[in-house]
Amino acid sequence: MTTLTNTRMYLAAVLLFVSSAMFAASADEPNSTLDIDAFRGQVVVVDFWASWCVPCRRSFPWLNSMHEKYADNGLVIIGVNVDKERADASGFLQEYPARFRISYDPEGRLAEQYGVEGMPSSFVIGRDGQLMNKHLGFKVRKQQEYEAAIVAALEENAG
Amino acid sequence: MERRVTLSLTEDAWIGRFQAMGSPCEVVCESPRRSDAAEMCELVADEAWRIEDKFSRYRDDNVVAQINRAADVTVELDDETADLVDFAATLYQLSDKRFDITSGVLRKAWIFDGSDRVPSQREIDTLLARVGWHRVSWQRPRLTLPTGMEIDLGGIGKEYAVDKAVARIRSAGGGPCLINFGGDLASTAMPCRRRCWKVGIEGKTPDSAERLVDLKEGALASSGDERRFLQKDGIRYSHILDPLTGWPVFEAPRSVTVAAASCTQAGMISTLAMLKGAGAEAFLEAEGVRAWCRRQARASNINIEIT
Amino acid sequence: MKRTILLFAVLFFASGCTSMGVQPWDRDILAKAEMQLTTDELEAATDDHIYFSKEASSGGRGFGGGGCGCN
Amino acid sequence: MSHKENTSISTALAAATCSLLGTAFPASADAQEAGDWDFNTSILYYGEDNDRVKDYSVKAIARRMFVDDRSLSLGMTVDVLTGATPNGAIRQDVPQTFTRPSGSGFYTVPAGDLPLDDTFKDTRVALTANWQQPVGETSLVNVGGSVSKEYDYLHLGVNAKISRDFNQRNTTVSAGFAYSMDDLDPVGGAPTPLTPMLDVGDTSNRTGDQDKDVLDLVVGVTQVISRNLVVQANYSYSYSDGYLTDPYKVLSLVDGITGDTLLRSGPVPAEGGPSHQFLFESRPDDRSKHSLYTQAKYYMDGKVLDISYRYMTDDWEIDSHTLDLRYRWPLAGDHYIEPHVRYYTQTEAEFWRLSLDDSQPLPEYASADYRLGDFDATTLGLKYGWKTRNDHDMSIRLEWYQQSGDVPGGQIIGNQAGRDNYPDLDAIIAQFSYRF
Repeated sequence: MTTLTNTRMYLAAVLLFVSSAMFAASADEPNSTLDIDAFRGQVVVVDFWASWCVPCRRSFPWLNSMHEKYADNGLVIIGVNVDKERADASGFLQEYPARFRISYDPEGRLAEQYGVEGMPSSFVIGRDGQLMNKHLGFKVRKQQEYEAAIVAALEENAG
Repeated sequence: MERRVTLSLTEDAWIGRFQAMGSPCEVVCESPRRSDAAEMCELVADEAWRIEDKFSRYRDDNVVAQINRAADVTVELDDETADLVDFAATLYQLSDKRFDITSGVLRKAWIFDGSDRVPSQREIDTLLARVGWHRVSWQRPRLTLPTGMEIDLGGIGKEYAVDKAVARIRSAGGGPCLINFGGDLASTAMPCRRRCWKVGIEGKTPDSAERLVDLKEGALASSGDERRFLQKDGIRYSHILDPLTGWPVFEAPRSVTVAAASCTQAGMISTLAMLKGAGAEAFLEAEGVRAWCRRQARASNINIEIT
Repeated sequence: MKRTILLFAVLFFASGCTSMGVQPWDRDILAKAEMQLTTDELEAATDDHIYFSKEASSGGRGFGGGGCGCN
Repeated sequence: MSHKENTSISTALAAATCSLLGTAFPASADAQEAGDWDFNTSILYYGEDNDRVKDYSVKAIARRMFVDDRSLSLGMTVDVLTGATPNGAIRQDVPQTFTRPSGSGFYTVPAGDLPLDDTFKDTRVALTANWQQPVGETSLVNVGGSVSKEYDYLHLGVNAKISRDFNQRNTTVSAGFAYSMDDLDPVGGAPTPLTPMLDVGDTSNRTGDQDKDVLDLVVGVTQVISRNLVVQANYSYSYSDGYLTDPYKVLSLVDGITGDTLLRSGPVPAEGGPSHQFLFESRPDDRSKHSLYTQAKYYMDGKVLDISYRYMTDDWEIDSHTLDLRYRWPLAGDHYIEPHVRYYTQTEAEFWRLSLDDSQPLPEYASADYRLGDFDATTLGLKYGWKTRNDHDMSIRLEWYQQSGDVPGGQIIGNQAGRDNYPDLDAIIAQFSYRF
């Protein structure tokens, strides 16, 4: 009988440990690093990037040009960085500056929430806050395709 | 004045508060992690206190005190101080000699406490003899101040501190923060948890009404201070002094608020506008900068949208 | 004996090692140059050639994979 | 008040502020990294002891990235080989003389020495090309070719490989093949297997040039286990067909009792000829090999452990195990040190013979080549790498490779017992590489 109670005791200890860790992590932090509702009425492109992701170097100049081209008619671009170390992100930004907004998601909570399946991943969110388009990776030859998705979202019931 | 940063959590941002350069300072930090926010606020406060210690004219152990004590003796300046003096020299030219860091001594004659004690011309003339950047010998990095003269970097200090704090946050890879030193403020990056920063500027005096600012990126600085003035024979003497005449600038606006890429730039344009006196609005318009001039006593609630 | 193995298995999974692999955003280490399965192509080719000409077996390496997984 | 000079104030002010704050608006760099070449170059010295084979080699791989991760790699290798290599005959207590492979000269080996053929000079030039291109979102295709030329050997090869990612790129399955056609033009012509080494000028047992082709099929899977652990397992099958024999290797024909190599019958002619009886080796004309290669890379805050194990077996009855360990240890300032240990062991080919017993019927196949024998090998190495001022990679590698084999008990005959029959090997590998 004693081994059975031992096992149960072990299991209880583990569960306690796991749950306490989760509780401590989220106690004193606002829920997420990005608040889409703040941009209701605008089209938001949420682009998940990291310093170690090679195609991200290609996507940043393009995202900058999209920001310049469409910021005035309501496009907001937010580059969500998933680097574990903040310094890696700022190193990348020195070399590939972003004129759009940069947010930080070191634990990947937001990435998980959006269901990121590969790096980089871009999500186009319409003025009504609904997801309208997403693309995985970044191919230079597909830039027109990505831009078309943004334009479609901008023109959607632009009123 | 005990130097401590208090950190508190509003519904979607951390706010760090501390005192520096005689003003209430605030850092609005979007980062979700308390540790990150604390680190950012420490960085900003550290920079503000560093610049205050180094350039405040109220201390007797910093480089400004050393310069002001060294009558007719050449002082070799460190790079940062030399940069600031170079900057002041450029402004001296740009403002037709009206922005003059040696004009601080005029304070001895003018005490703007709302009374009617206007100094006599003779008092002003004796002080004017000790004012004038052209009297100073400046070959970087060597500065020689004639006896009796003083320099005061107060006019640049606070806005410069805001910009240096922004630079430290960016190089530390900090996220979007809004740094506000008593109404002079700048954003380190466009916010991601809100459309733009919504910040009230307390203005220079406790009782002036709140001004609501929507700031996405860049900086905002104001100069002018409704409370500090003199009133005699129906004439209101503003606290902005013209270093060439020693008298207050005629018909200077009560305050000028300017938006620009950096806080230093915004601050200097607002100061130059104040020095234009009646011509402030025309100057601001000619410069094509986003600015707000206020001349009536009662502050109106202006919603300044800066994209 | 079987019970302790079961215990370890439960502990192993309870400790969060759910499915093998990482989330796409957790590939920072795997993307490092020194973590590629063949860090130096030239050195690998050199070794393969030396050992091919001195021993009766050869190669075997052959394929990439892992890495930053970006495309 | 709004005359021209005014508007220049804020621009002049902006410039002055920038110089004060040292901030200029960061120009956006064009991140297209396509269009530039990366080079991986190295010079290598491989040297075996007591004047056996030396190899001085220059290698370079140039890679050009194209848009969207397509890339072209061009490789070039030049090897200059000198020195002597065991010719397969066993040591004798008397000097031995051999006809040179070209059939136009001879060389003599002192008594007691391991017979080495010192006519082994060669310059090898190899060129490779490889095109890599992503296909769809999750696949990658590699297509390549290789050509290499030695004075007696021409190799032409093509290869292709496709790899596809699954389960959010945590699993990569790859499959590929390589096919090569080689022409062998042995100096003096390929000798008919198991015929005797003839006198200088006698080419009666020489045939024309030969060829062989090799097909390699490889399938593999790479699996990411955790954030700092990735493993790989490859199965490869290799089928070679054609002339697999080494035209320059012989076996000593020995007396069944004494184990000593039989003297030649008749006097040595003026132009020279073999002092004893040696027969050219003979290998099967095909060989199929299976090998399983597994590798794991584990990252421990900065340090990287790289372990690989390979098992190989073939229908020549050779089984081999290879264990390779590297431990990369980063030092300050982008320097690193990487100790390397490799252990290899193989069993001898089923037709490996130390020598041929004259009293027994000749086997169908026989070879005394030490590379097909039963031996263990160890490599101990150390690599030191650093980054140059302009961020290029340099490294120096020094390794010691050592083989020691033994002859299967049953094959020792008579006087052979007292001798050191297996040609051990000690070699130094020194390589300097520069990547820019």
